[in-house]
Amino acid sequence: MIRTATSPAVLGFTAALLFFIFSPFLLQDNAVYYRVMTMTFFYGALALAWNLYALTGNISLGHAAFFGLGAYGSALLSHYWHLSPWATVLFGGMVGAVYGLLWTVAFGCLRGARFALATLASVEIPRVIIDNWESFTFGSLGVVGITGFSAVRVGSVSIALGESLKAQYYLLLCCTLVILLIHRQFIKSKWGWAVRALREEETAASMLGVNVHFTRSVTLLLSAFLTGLCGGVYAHLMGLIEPPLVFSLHISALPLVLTMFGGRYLVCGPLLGALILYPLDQVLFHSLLPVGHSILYGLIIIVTLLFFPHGIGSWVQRRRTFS
Amino acid sequence: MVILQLIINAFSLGSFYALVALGFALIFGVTHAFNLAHGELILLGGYLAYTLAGQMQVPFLGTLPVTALAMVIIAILLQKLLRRVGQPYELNTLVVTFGLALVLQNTMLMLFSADYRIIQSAAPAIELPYTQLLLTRTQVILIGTSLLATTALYILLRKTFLGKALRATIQDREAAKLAGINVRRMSLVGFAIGGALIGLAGPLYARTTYLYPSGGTEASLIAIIITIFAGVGRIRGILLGGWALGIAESTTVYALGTGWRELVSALVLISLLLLKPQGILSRKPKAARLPG
Amino acid sequence: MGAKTPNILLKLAGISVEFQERVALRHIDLNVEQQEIVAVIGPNGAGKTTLFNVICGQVKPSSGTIHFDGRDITRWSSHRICHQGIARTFQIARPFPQMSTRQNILMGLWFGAGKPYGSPAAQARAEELLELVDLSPKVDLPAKELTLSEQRRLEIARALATNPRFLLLDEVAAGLSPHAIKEMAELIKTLRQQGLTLLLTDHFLTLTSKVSDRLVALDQGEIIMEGKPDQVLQSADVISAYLGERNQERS
Amino acid sequence: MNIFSNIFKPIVSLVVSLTVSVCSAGAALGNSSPIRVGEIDPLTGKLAKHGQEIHEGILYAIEQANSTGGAAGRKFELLSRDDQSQPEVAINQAEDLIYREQVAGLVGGYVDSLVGPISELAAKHQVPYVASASLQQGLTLGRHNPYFFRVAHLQGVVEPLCSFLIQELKPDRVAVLYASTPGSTEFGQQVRSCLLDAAIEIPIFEKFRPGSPDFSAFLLKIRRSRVDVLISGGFFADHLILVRQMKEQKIPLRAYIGPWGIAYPSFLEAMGEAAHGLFGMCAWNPGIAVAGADKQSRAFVEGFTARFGKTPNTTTMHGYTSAKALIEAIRRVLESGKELTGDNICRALRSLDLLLPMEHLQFDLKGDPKHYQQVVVQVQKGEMVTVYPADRKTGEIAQPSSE
Repeated sequence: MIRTATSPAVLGFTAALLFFIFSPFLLQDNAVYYRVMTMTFFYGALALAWNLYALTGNISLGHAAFFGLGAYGSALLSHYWHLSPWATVLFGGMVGAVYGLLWTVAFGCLRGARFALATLASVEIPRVIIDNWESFTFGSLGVVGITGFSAVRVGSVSIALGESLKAQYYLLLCCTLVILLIHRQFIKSKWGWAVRALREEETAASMLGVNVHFTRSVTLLLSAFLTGLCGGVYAHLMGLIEPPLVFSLHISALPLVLTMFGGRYLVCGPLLGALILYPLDQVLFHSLLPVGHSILYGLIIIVTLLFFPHGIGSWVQRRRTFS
Repeated sequence: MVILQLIINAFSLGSFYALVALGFALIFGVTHAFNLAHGELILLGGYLAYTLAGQMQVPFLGTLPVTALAMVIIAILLQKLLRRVGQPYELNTLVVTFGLALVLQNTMLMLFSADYRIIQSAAPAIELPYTQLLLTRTQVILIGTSLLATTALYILLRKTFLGKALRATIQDREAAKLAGINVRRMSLVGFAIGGALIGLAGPLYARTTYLYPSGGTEASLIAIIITIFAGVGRIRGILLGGWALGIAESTTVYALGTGWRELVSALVLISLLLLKPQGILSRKPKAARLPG
Repeated sequence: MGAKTPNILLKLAGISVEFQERVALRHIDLNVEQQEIVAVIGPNGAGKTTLFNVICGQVKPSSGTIHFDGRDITRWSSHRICHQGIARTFQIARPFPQMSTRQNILMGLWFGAGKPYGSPAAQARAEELLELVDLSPKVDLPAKELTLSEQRRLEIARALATNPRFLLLDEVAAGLSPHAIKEMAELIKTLRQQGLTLLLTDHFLTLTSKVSDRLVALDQGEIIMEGKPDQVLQSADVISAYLGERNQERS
Repeated sequence: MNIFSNIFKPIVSLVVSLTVSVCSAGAALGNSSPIRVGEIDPLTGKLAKHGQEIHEGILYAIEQANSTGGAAGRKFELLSRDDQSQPEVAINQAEDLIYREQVAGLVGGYVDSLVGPISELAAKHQVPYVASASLQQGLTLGRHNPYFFRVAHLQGVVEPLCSFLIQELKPDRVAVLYASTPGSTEFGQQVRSCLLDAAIEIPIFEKFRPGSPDFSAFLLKIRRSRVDVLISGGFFADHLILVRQMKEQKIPLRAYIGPWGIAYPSFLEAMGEAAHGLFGMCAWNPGIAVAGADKQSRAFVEGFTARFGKTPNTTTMHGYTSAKALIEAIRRVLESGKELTGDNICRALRSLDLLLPMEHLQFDLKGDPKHYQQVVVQVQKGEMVTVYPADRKTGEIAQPSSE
């Protein structure tokens, strides 16, 4: 909307972006860097998608349902009909959105802890069905050998997304940027203000002309679609999925933790949380303390939340919440 | 006969669920602290009881007061920590205790190793006269303790002055503040009683299932589910909720198969949340929430 | 509902509201004319707020119809009702706590009146409204840091921002000093002069008797008396409803 | 490029390379530098128990190799990593071990779904990977992966179990309960097909999620359908509950068979009396070793107990065996004066012929072990007695005392 002078946040963002775009040229083939950062972007994207709905004030503990359905939708479509991963990932997103539609119908009137719990429970429904429908979903054996992303031709250059770690790095960077852009537009737009109004005082918002039900529903659908998309990307990136992997509590809880850590009202908050926590954990904590790495992870979360209840981003960006 | 046996088993399972949930429910009700480290605290109590029973030969029931006392102290320390957490309280305590759960899990992994521990009960099951129904001692202890704990808590909340103040805090913090109740002290009391209940659940947890350092997540999940299931602040609802879940799970396993257990409990939970959003014991529809 | 009488803006016919066990409103008929100030009075629990909630679409009536400006709005949702030109305040003020005073008003302008957040028109109108309710010095304070009476005034300004024709003020006088009540009365009269129709509730009758054209006395969900303020306030039924034993049991 | 390097090099090193210098003392490949061996196991979380057991087995093998002088004068160095039972973490850590720590080979792995991705990574970087406890057939069935080896496979469990059932127990009605993990599911399916071939009825064939706190309803169903043998493909912790509830409820069964989790000294200790009569399976245990390796087995038990203060078990032995294979192959490469490359190690692994307490270790072309065969044991008065196959028998089947 109204752009004031270039703020430190914009500068920081630009610097980080430039760094992530150009760092591969310096690192050549540092496989660890690509792997870890690809997954960092991935969890950043997941956290951003999750936060879209969390901005309405309703905290979901069940996004693993969208993720898992997206992953299974995408993997099975690719397995049975051999479609291009690009198409199947989109389909995965849509499967997620369909389940999101069910949520809006069933959980539309739930708020707060009840909503969180209902969503938590609703993960079990697709999980148990997929686990038991062995003839179609392969049940507990999981889907293995999912085709990777096909090569993309840009002009005369062919980019092997399936094999090249660098290509996957850029692919996930782009995905995350797109979701970040959606997240930003979402927060800054009229829609975002409507979401903020109904988060702060739902009845008053409705009396000021905000269509509460519609706003909530569409936001959830968008969040579910993007989460399903992430699930699809995960399936093709990993090449295998199993019900306990993609419907895990971990998938539901990690975006929450990353978002709360980064700052949940900030445009970059969820991504910031992922950018700090994930590489730190994977590269530093794991190698320092193979058995106790989670202690460090846990301590960082506790200390940060005690001193920055609005996330670490609130320190970087000092209450520059919205405008 | 099989059906009766099924019901007995379901009640004992439900009592187990209720016991696991009680401490969480009280702390959540009084202070709105969403304690994700609940399961880890139960495990800690369990490990303490295991050590007492194993190395000092303390009889099982004798471990209960010790663990309860220890957990009261730990819960009070937890309250001191969570007091520093900023707004929004529920959400921030959730994330902080998530971190705490990780710390506790891995500390227990280092202290007690990753081995599974179980407090054995050697005594055979009691056969009820004139029937072929079996009742194991663990079942008796489970059902008895959960009934006792629930009743004690119920009487405490309903009949004593402290309980009334606690209940007022559960129902409406702001109003309680205005009525001159020291909400901060109530939160300390809530944590202390909650801690005692956690200490009670720990040894029973070790006896009913098994202890292992990362097993706390399941216990926390059970506690959260039963608490919301029952409706916040409804002590009798917790026992009912536990039983309902126990019966739903047992009948599912019996009728459909073990693989469908989680699905049916999820469906029961969701439909209850939709039909009775204020908890299993509620009668008022949710429209009554509006100021009238 | 017959031909539309040109003067009647809001028409409630046979409105009943039941919450599973108790009847909150019983067969309410009420007409409010253009530019009229009507006050609904009654003891706690008489159904005043429920009446507001029904008009604003937050509670669905179990029977009866509501017409606004000739349109049936009975089962409409709140935001559509807002766009028809009805705005309200709440018994306990409900500002957006984290937003600044100005942002609160801008929300009303944006979603209710379609004036975008950053537009000069919205900014100008916001200044005007802030001036009107005397909150200009506090524009940039988060709403949660305002005093209760300031929050009430903010709510009125926010409601006015949606550009309503019909304004419902719930418990306008609660918690106001005698001086502030006087100012509120002035404000209400000014609003009427600008063409608004107002429906008020007032538990303590301090304000309503001064400004309203008509009083509607409500008790246990029913209209027990309706008419000029003096008449209604002298009615034995109304006095007993206020002082009655039943009322004392409640507290 | 120069400008970029000047600006970004410090930042890059801050984010990435800094951690390199913290954790690894630079992977120099001099002749006296230690040989790095990487290990990926679930060291925390739900599978921590078995992950740590494997880890101890591997650690013991490494220490043992070092105490006997290492390989061609060079010591071994073990780098352990936790996979948190998640494939992306396993991949990150394996990549880190291969790329940053420059390990000569990888061992470990407890979950099939994690062994798969690591083996692909190993092929990509041409680093040998000897998996410790991988079972599924699919892993070695499809694409040929010359860098992947494993010391166990599912046939080594299913075949002896089926012939034991059909030849020895001869049950009428069997109930099969399996966990909703890929390994256990495949096990369940194979057991079912071999029982059906032998015309044995399977009235109950069910899946459950590991970690269930209650099996009483399932046990009532067992009683109702009058099965005489229950095969329970759950794990250690599941048996703890299932067996106790079965004893408490006095379920009449001729045999309770748990291929995983029963034949553990710690299980016998935890269950005490209640374990009497249960059947389990193992590839090795103190006192149960392949022919000709008894002495070696005893030495292992003594050494391990002295080092870790606890008794080793079959999982430990899987870890030990896998590490032993890798160590031996590396030693052969170095002693023959060849360069320590992945290809050379793999060639040595393929020609390996080792007699170890758990198995006579030889790999086939797919990297599967040629002679991996588990035995059926029965718990009798707190001891594990081998009851099948006949050539390794140490005792007769005892009828369960209860009922």
